[in-house]
Parts: sequence; structure tokens; C-alpha cells
Amino acid sequence: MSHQMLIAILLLSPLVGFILNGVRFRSSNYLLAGSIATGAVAVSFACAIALFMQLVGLPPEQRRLTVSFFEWISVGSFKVNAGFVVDQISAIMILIITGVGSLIHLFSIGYMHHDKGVTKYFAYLNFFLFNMLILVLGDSLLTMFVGWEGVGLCSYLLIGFWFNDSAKAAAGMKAFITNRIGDAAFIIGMFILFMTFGTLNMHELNGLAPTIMESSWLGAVTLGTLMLFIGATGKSAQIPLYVWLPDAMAGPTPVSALIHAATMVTAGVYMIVRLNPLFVVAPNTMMVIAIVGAATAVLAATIGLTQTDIKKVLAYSTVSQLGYMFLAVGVGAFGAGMFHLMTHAFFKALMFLGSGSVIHAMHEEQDIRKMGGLKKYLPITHFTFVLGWLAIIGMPPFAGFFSKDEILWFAYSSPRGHILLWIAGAIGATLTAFYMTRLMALTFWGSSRVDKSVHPHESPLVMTIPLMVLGLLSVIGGWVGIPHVISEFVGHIPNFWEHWLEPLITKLPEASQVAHSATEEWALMGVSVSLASISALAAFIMYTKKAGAADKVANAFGPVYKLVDNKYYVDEAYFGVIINPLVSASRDLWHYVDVNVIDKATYKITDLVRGGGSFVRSLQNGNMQQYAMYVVLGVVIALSYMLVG
Amino acid sequence: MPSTSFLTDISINHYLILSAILFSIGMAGVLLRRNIIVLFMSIELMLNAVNISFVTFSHYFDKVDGQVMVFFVMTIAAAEAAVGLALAVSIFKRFKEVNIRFFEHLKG
Amino acid sequence: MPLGGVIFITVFIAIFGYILIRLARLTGGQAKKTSQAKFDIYECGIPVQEKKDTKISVKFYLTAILFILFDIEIIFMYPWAVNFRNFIASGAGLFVFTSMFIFLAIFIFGLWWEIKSKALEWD
Amino acid sequence: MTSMGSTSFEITINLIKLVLVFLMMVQAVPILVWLERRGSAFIQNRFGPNRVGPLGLLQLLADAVKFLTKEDFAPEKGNRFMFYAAPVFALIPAAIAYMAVPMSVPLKLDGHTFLIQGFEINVGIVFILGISSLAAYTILMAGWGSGSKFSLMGAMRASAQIISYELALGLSIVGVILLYGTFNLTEMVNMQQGPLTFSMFGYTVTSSYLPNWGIFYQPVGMILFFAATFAESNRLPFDLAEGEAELVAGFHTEYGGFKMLMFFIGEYGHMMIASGLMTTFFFGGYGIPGISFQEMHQIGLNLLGTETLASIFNTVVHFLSYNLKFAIFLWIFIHVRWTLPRFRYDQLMDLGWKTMLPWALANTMLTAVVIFAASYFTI
Amino acid sequence: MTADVFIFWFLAILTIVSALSVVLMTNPIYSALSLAMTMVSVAAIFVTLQAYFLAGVQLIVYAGAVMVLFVMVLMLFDLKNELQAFSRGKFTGAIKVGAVGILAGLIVGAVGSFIMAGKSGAPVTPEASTSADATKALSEHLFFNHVFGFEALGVLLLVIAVGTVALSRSKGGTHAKH
Repeated sequence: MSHQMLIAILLLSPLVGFILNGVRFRSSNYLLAGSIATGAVAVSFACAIALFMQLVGLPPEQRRLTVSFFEWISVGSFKVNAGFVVDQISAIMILIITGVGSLIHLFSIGYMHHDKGVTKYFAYLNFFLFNMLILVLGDSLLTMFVGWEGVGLCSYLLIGFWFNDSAKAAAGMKAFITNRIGDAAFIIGMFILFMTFGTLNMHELNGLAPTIMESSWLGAVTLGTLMLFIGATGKSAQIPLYVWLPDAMAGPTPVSALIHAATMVTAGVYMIVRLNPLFVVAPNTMMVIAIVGAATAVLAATIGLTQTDIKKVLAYSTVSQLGYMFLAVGVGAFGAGMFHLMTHAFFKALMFLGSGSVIHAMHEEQDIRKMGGLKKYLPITHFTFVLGWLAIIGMPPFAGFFSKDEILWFAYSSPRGHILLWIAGAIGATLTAFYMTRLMALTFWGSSRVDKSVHPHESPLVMTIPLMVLGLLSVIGGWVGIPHVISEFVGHIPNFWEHWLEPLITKLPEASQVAHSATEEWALMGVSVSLASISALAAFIMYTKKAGAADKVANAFGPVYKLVDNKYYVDEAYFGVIINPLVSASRDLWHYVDVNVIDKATYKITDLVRGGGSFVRSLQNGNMQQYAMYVVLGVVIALSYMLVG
Repeated sequence: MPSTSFLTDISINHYLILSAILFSIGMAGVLLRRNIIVLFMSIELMLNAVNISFVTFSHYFDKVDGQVMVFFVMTIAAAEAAVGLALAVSIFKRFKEVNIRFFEHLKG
Repeated sequence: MPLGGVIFITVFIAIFGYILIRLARLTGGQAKKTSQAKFDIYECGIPVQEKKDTKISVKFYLTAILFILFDIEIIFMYPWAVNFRNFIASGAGLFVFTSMFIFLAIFIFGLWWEIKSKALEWD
Repeated sequence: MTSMGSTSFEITINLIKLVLVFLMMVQAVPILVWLERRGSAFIQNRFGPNRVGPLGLLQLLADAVKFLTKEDFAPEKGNRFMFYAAPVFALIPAAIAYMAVPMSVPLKLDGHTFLIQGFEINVGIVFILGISSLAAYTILMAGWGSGSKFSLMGAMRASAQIISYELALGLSIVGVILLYGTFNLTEMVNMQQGPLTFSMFGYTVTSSYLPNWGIFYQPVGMILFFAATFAESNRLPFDLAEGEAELVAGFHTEYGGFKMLMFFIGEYGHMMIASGLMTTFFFGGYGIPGISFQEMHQIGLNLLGTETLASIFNTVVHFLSYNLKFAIFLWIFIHVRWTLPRFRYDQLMDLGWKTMLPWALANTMLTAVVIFAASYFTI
Repeated sequence: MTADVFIFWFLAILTIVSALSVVLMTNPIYSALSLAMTMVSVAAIFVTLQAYFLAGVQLIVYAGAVMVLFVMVLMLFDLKNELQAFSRGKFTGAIKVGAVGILAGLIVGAVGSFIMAGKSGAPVTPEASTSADATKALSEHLFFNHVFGFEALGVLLLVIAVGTVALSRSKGGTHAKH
């Protein structure tokens, strides 16, 4: 099949699934709905594999399959096609999206089977995938933006899926509004780029990217990329717009796995990697990205230390890991960012699904203080969760180790890196190891604190198979990008990842001033792994062996603990500094300006219009033929004018 | 003005004038008749006049789009007649009235 | 198209029919009014029963409307059908095939709905 | 008017030909009436038409005398103009539509070519459908012009029936059009010559003894088409328009004498169109199985010597072939009339809308799929 | 005068006369039958313009379907001659007639001015194309350039089919008869 056909099927298959499920959204036949949705995504996955194969078959510099279905907008010089492109970056993305997506769909059949709105759920899920694929494949920023908004909408719909609970509905709205702020910046960024380059096609933009560094803060590229980055912070939950993601855990757990861990939230990183030639020439933007990423990684990790909701812990961990990805792209390690994006998609989806399995087993209980000792009830879930845990804390040879280590190494060694960024990353890694171990300990190990009325049970096969597949991927997923130092050590295993992405990644123009030796890399690797191991061990002891040790530590830190436990009062600060003043200012405007000035003026205009209207009304007497006569008279006058004039 | 050539050389203008006359007759029907069904018929007449123009242009400029347009116009005219007559029948069944002026009473 | 021939034969048949009717009147003669009943319309042996407005079922016009709509859909198939092989030969077969089948799906849905909603029931 | 001939001689011949075809159609009616009566007499053991003269032929004469001596009558309540215009109008669509059916190979005389066909029209099918759809007016005019409620109801029923079956008719033809890829009837006939040849997936299968007739490709379409034409011509078992028990005689309740005869001509005209189209679409038209037009011409040349005579021979033989097939279908029309009972009106409408229309749709889709698949996937 | 010219004038006069009788006949059934006549002659005019397929469609759709519907509905209503076929009001009536007259005059004048200006001195004579080619071109345009319109019309027809059935079922509005 031609690649045009494959791309069309890839895109349309989830849409067809959405329509099929959407028209019968009242049905509660979970098996049918789930089969349709899963089948649709599986078809997409097959197409994605076929496309990937075609891409592999091409010589590296020609690996770019494009298709343009129709001309979407054509206004003057502004032309946008409904064009889609599969190249090295987007091929990986569609593989992740459809592959992980189909596993999560499969999982959902088991997870959602008792829900009344199951058909609606699957319809949303398919629609999300459709939009995500548009986002990923779109060949221009505008096409991407369509998907960008579409996934935002689906995210809103799915977070507020149980909208009868007002807290969950509010979480959906919070996500939506927070995203809007970012989207506004994204649009402004598009304007700036279009004004500068006259196109929104990403391939052309990359080609047009200037070769000279832009050192000014007010340069067009810097401003445009900065704006795009602000858009990315909204979608990818970075400081300052990360607040929606923890709340987004109100949605069904598979949704958290698919949207809020594996795919949608990584859109920001993807966008930056896509446009890397532009970002490279704006070092200031890169610096901002790196700092924001590092700060987010640490900040979210600290908040994760104190959370007690199993999904909130994972949510902050996601924010933190996304911070790592931004750190990576901020220091120019785009490949490493993408690499971590992929491994993170595996192990975080795995952990979310695992937590879903736990929640399912615990009958909707999410508080880890009421768990413990689940290991013997949920053997498969526990085993796969352990794989995810090892991957996220960066234990070699699990997937997370390679990607995280590569990021840390680049944070240190890259010309745009800095030792401080490395330190922040290492602290983040240490904290990650700690809170993830804490999560494991409180949930699976130690003594059981499970309520007597709850009888945990292992989930059905339809839920555990995705866990096992993702578990396997969490182990081997990192082996495609083994760093040079290790590969030289164990025998020459090529770094597939780097080779694959090479044609699309722009090299940083600054030559590295300091030559970094392999010893340095080994040392840094050893430091970060051992820090993580130590902190994991500490957490293990603290939460399983020595009961009460955790409280002692908390008391010792007192006010700091309280600050972290309340998530640094960020939500409250946003309310106090932005939202409340905005509301009261609006109220004042309404009371004084609106009532006295605007309303009065409009009333006057209304009176005028009403007076005119009562005159015109006499013409509109309901006599259709009279109306027709006016039309004819109008035509006569217009025609006479044209003939005479 | 009507020279012999006007009578013997049939050109695009003849068809257009014919179309214009038909259109005007239909327009007069719409403006003057009071039976709602005759009004519909007059509208059909106007549409036919337009169709003649379309086909004429299509023929003389060798573009098929005009004919496709006529195809569409016919479809839409038929659809319009169907709905219009269904409405007229509904109203006739209830009020025994087809006068266009009566329909004024139906306004909100 | 032999338009002249069509017009010619139409006029010819009209004249032919007119002459035939005239001829029949000549041979048979104009009907003589021997009684009023002879010139009344047919009724089964009783005085003519006729109400002010003859009730005719609305079904007839509904059938006619539905006929128009489906007829147009069928007419749309004609240019498609006559050119289908050419489309295939020129490589556009799949596109035209698909677009017509979408159209047919709409058609079938309409027909199915009409049957389901009992719009076509005569009692 | 160029296509009516290039010289005044050709034009004159062609116009005369039109009149001849029309008169032939009119003349066929007495024969058909006789056939119908004799047939019914044999089928249903009726005696009348068997007794009058040799073979009952004098019955025709008796009918003619009766038609001619009838008083000319119009009901007072009706609309005189409509009442008289309707029967005249009944002749026109039937006659004109029939003239588009090709009846034999063209006659070649001294460099002139004469079609044995009223007029050759490239969009033949569309033309015939369009013209014969005008027949509904005749019925409505007659029904309304009579001023009788029986007539009006009969007219309503008849026209509703005609238009309902026009859908199935039109749709069953789509399969035929898909098959031949043309609207032109002569081209269709030419495509049906030679042995049966299926071409699928790049393979070609030729049958040695079956002709290449449309019926082998469109059996369902043939049945649907034939059934729909029965309803179109208001013949039993679809003659609900004149269900005696309910409507006396339908839209021609008030008619008699010559005016009645004209309706008959119209009805038989529709029968003839149907038979002609059946022959043309599905049974090879005027072609003779096993012998091509050229071969027949060659036989004529061997027998008679000159080109002109051979051409005449060729034309006549194929004309007879056409008429043989044509007569078989006419006889089926008559046979069915005297063997099948009448439908109830709701059954009639159900058959049209709920049975034949879906089947015709399925036939169309199947034909399209097969044609598409056969030429798209070549093995 | 060649046959083609004669046919054009014959058809033009037939069309205009039957169109006029649509508007002027007081009995709506006569109007409807005149309109059917107009449709048939318009179909013939299409033939003179070599739009053969469209002529057939015009016959099938307009003359054979739409106008049958009109006639059926009128017979269903069984309206006798209307007491007052035309709208009341001498003043507006005069305006309407005047407006239509001026419109007709303007259009004819506009076209005529082209004749006077001699812009049609060399009448555009398209290449004679066989009708098979014309239908082929028509279908190609219909299914390539206008395929969206084609599908949209399918949906439109569906909507109307559903709508008319719903309308015919309705027992009347919510308001009482005054």
C-alpha cells in the first residue's frame, strides 16, 4: 500500500472508531465498544508499523513520507494544506501513541467495564488518539495546533468524565483553562513566526532558520520560540502552568496513563524537537527551557515526597520527568529528550496502569496510607510495577537508566549545559528514587493497612497483559540508545537511536570548549546511580522496617515539610495573586463602569434602534410578495446603476 | 433593431434573452399570484430560466461546470418543491387555505 | 439528437389523434341528450353521490414526494454508471467507487428509515 | 435537424419512416387485441372470441364497427378540454419512446444509410425514461377531466403506482448501464453479439454455445425490470388503477368508443416499449445468436448477388429476428394477464418500495462491486 | 432559414407562451400543466444546446416527477377556479408589474447592448462534441470537482425525505384556528 493510503488509514481509523462509538454513546455494551475502539487503534498501530518499515527501507536522508489531502486554508500568501508528514521523529511518536494507546485501550476494557458511560469513554479515547495523531503528523504549526486543541478538548472531556462529581468537573475546567493560557501564547508564537518567515510549514521553517545566533532577548526567533515554549509549558505541565496535571488525576486511570503520562503531555517536548533548528539559534530560549525544566524536575519531585494519593505521586513524578525532558532539549540534547520521552511513555504508562490495577483491586481506594502488603494479593501487578520502579529510578540496565543518564550527561557536558543543571538533575533523580521507593513500600511492601472490608484481588487478564507488555518494554526499551562509554565497555553495540534521529537534529554550533573524557562520564554515572540507590535504600528502610521513622523526619523538618505538603501553596498563590484580584477587579468594573457608562450608552442606542425598528416594522408586514418586490426593486436599482454607471 | 440576422443567426444572446424573459415571467408570477402552489410553480419557472443560462454558457464557453450546476439546481429545486408542498398540504389540511396572504397569520 | 423528428412526430400524432376523434364523432354522432342521467358521471345505479371535497389520502402525495427524492438519487447514479469503466481505466476507480458507495449508504439509510418509520404503509 | 439526414431526400424518407413506425404501432393494436382475446379464450375457456368467424378474426371487425358507431360522449360535470385532450395525449409518449428502440441493422441504399429505428439517440435510455414518465399526465388529465370521483381515485392510484415502480425501473437499469457503459441502445445491441464472454481478473472465459446476451450478466436486473414494466403499463397483476370491485374502471370510467381505444393504444404502446427494451437490454436486440451481421450480409450477398439486395436481406432477416423476440415478450404480457390474480393496493406498494427497490439497489451495488473488482484486481 | 433556426424560434415561442399561461391562467391545474409544457420545451432547448443528458434529466426530474407532484397535490386540493387569482392592491400591483417590466427590460437591454456593440459579431461556436463525450465530461466534473457537493446533496435529500414524512404526520401547529 502506498504511504498516502497508510497515513489516511492511520488517521481515519480512530476517527471511524469515534464515530461508530459516538453515535451509540448511550450503549453500555463495554465489550463491543472496547473491541471497536481497540480494533481501531490496533489498525492504526499496524499502519504505523508499516510506515516505520517503509521509512527504514529508505536511505537516511530521504526518510520523509509526506501526504497532502487537500488545501485547507488559502488566504492571500497564507496557504495551509491538510498535509501530514512521517519522518524519523513523528514515526517514533506514532509508534508510541498507537502502540501504548492500543495497550491502554485493551486495559480500559477491563477497567471500565462496570461504568455506564463506557461507550462514550471509548469514543472520547479514540477521538483523543485521532487528534494526537494530527498533532504529531501535521506538517505545519497550524495543523499541529488543530491537534493541539483537539487533545486539549479530549483531555478536558476525559478528566471531567465523571462530571457528576463537581470536584472532578472542576479539575477538567482547571486543565482546560490552564491550557488556554498556554495556547494563547502558542498562537502568538505562530503569529511571530509567520510574520518573520512567511510560512507555518515546519519543514520550511526549519529550512529558513537563520544560521547566526540570536543573542538579543527581543529577536523574532527568540520571542517566537519563547512563546511556543510557554504554550508547551501549558500542555506539558511545566512551571508555571503545571498545576493542572495533578488535578487531572480525577479522570479514569487509563486516561491518566494515556493522556497525562505517555502522549499528550509530551506534545510540548515533541514540538520543540520538531522545530529544533529554530530553537538552536535562540540560546536565550534554550536557557529558559533548561532552567524551567530543571526547576520543574526538582520542585515536582519534592512535592511528590509528601503526597499520599497513589495517582498524585505518579502525577508529580510525571511533571518531574517532563522537566527532565525539557532540561534535555534545553541543553540541546534533543535526541536524549526524545529518548526519555519514549522510555518515560513505557514505564509511566506501566505505572499508571499498575496503579489502576491497584485501585481496581482496592475498590476505588487511592490513598497509599490505606494500602500496604499488596504484594501477595497482586503478584503480576507488583512484579510489573517493580520493573517500572527500577526503570524510573534509573537502575541499569532498565530503560530509564539510559535515557536519564544521557540527559544528565548532556546537562553537564553540552556547551549549553552547566554543572548546576547537572546538580539539579541529580537531586531530582535522588528525590525520584526516594519517593518512588516510598510509593512501592507503602503500596506493596510492609505490613497490610488495608481496610477489613476490602478484599484485594488480581485484575483479569485483559488488564494484566498490557502491564506485562509494558513491563517488558520498560526493561528493554532503553537498549536502543546505549551510550558510547557503555557500549565500548560491553562490546560494540551501536547507538541506534542517535543514528536514527541524526538527520533531523541540528548540532549545536558552539564547539565544546572542554573535552570531556570517558572517565568523567563514568564518574557522573556512578554518582547519580549510587545517589539514587542510597536514597532508595533509605526510603525502603524508613517505610518498611522502621515504622514511625517517616513521621520523625517530617517533624524534624517541620515548616519545610508543611510547605512541601501543601505543594508550596502554588494553587493558593495563583488564587491570591491572579484569580482573586482579577475577579474583584472585574466585579468593580461591572459595578461602576459597566452599569454607569456602558449600559447607559447601550440603552440610548437601544432606544434609537427601537425607534428605527418600529418604522421598519411597518414595512415588514408578513406579506411575502411585498418582500419579494423589495428584492426586485433592489435588483432593478443595482442593475440600472451597473448599466448606467 | 431586429435585422434579418437577428432572426437567422441564433447566438448566445438569443438564449440569454429567452432566459431573461422566462425569469421575468416567473418573477411576475411570484409577485402577483396569490395561490401558494402557483407561487412555487413560478419559482420553478425562474429556476428553469436560470438553468437555461447555465446550459447556454456551458455550451458556448465549452465548460461542463455549468451543466453540473444545472444538475445541482434541479436537485435543490425538487427538494424545495417537496418541502414547500409538504408544508402547503399540512396547512391546507388544517386551514383549508392556500392563499399566500393567509400565511401571514402564521408569523410568531 | 433528431429534435426536428421528435417535434414533427409529436405534432403529427396530435393532429392524427384530433382527426381520429373528429372522425369518430362523424361516424358515431354527437351524444343526444335523452335524459339527464346519461350525462351524469358514473355511479352504481343510484343518484350521484358527491361530497363537497373528495377525500383523497395524503399518502398519494407523500409517495410522490418520496418518489422525487429517490428518483433524483437514482438519476445521480446514471452518469456514474455510464462512465464507471472509464473511471476504472483512468485509475480513479477507487475514488469514484467509494464516493458513490457513500452516497448509496445515505440512500439506503433513507430508504431504511422510511420503511422503519412506516411512511410507506398503506392500509 | 442535421441528424435527420443530410439531404432533403434522406430527411423526407426519415420523416416518412417516423410516420410508418407510428402507424405500425397503431396497427399492431388490433392484432394484439385479437391475440389477447384468443389467448384469454384458450386460457380461461372463454367462448366469444373463438366463435366469430375463422380463428375469431371477425371479432376484430365487430369491435371496429362498435368503436366507430359509438356516440361521442363527454360528462357534463367534467372538464371538456381535458377530457378530450387526455386520449390524444396518451398516444404521444408511448409512440415517441418506442421510436427510439432499434429494430434492425441499418439499411444501406445507394450510399444512404437508413436506420431501422425512429431516431437514433445517444442518450437513448434516458430519453425513453424521460418521455415515458410523461405518461402520468395522461392519466391525471383523464381522471381529473372526467369530473368523477372514481376516475380521480383511479388516476391517483395509477399515477402513484407508476411513479413508485419507476424507481425500481430506473434503478434496475443502472445495472444495465454499468454493464454496457453507454446509454445508446444500438451500441448495447452490438455489444451483445458473439459468444458469451466473461472477462474477470485478467482471465477471459468464452462459452461456445451461449450468445453474449445481457441476461447472463444481469438476471436479477432482468426480472426486476420486467416486473416494473408490468406495473408501468398498468397491466395485470398490477392493474389496480381499474380494480373493478373498487373503482369501476379507474381513470377511464367515463370513456368509451374511440377515446377508449386511444387509451388502449397507449397501454399497448407501453407494452411494446417494455418488450422492445427487454429484447434490447437482455436478449441481444435484433441480433441472431451464432451469426454476426457481416456473416448474414455475406449470406445475402451469396444468395442475391448485389450489395443493395444483400443489405435489404440482412435488414429484413434481423427485423424478423427482432420481431420474434419482441412477440415472445408481448405474449408473456398477455399470458400473465390471464393467469395471475390482482394484487391488493398495499401489497402492490409494498412490493414496489420494500421488495423491488432494495433488490434493485443490491443488484446495482453487486454489479458495481463485481465490475470494480474484476478490473481492479488483475491476477 | 434553416431547420435549426426554425426549431429555436418554435421552441422559444412555445416556452414563452406556456410560461405566460402559467402565470395568467386562473385555474391552477391549467397553470401546472402549462408549466409541465414549459419544462418539456426547456428540455428541448437543452437539446439544441447539446446538453442531451441534462435534457433527459429535465424530463425525468422536472416534467416526470416534480410537476406530477404539483398536479397531484392540486387535484388533491381540488381547487376550482380561484375567485381572485391575483393579489389585491392596485398600487403595489402596479409597482410590481412595473418592477418586473423594468427588470426584464434591463436584462434584455443589457444583452441587447452587447448585440448593438457588436460584441457577438463572431459568435462563439464550440467544437461539436458527441454526446457520449459530453456525458463523460459531465460525470467527470460531477465526481471529481464537485464530489463534495454531490455527497452533500445526498445528505440534503435524506434530510428532506425525513422532514416531509415528519411534516405529513404533524397534526397541525400548537395554535388554535382563529
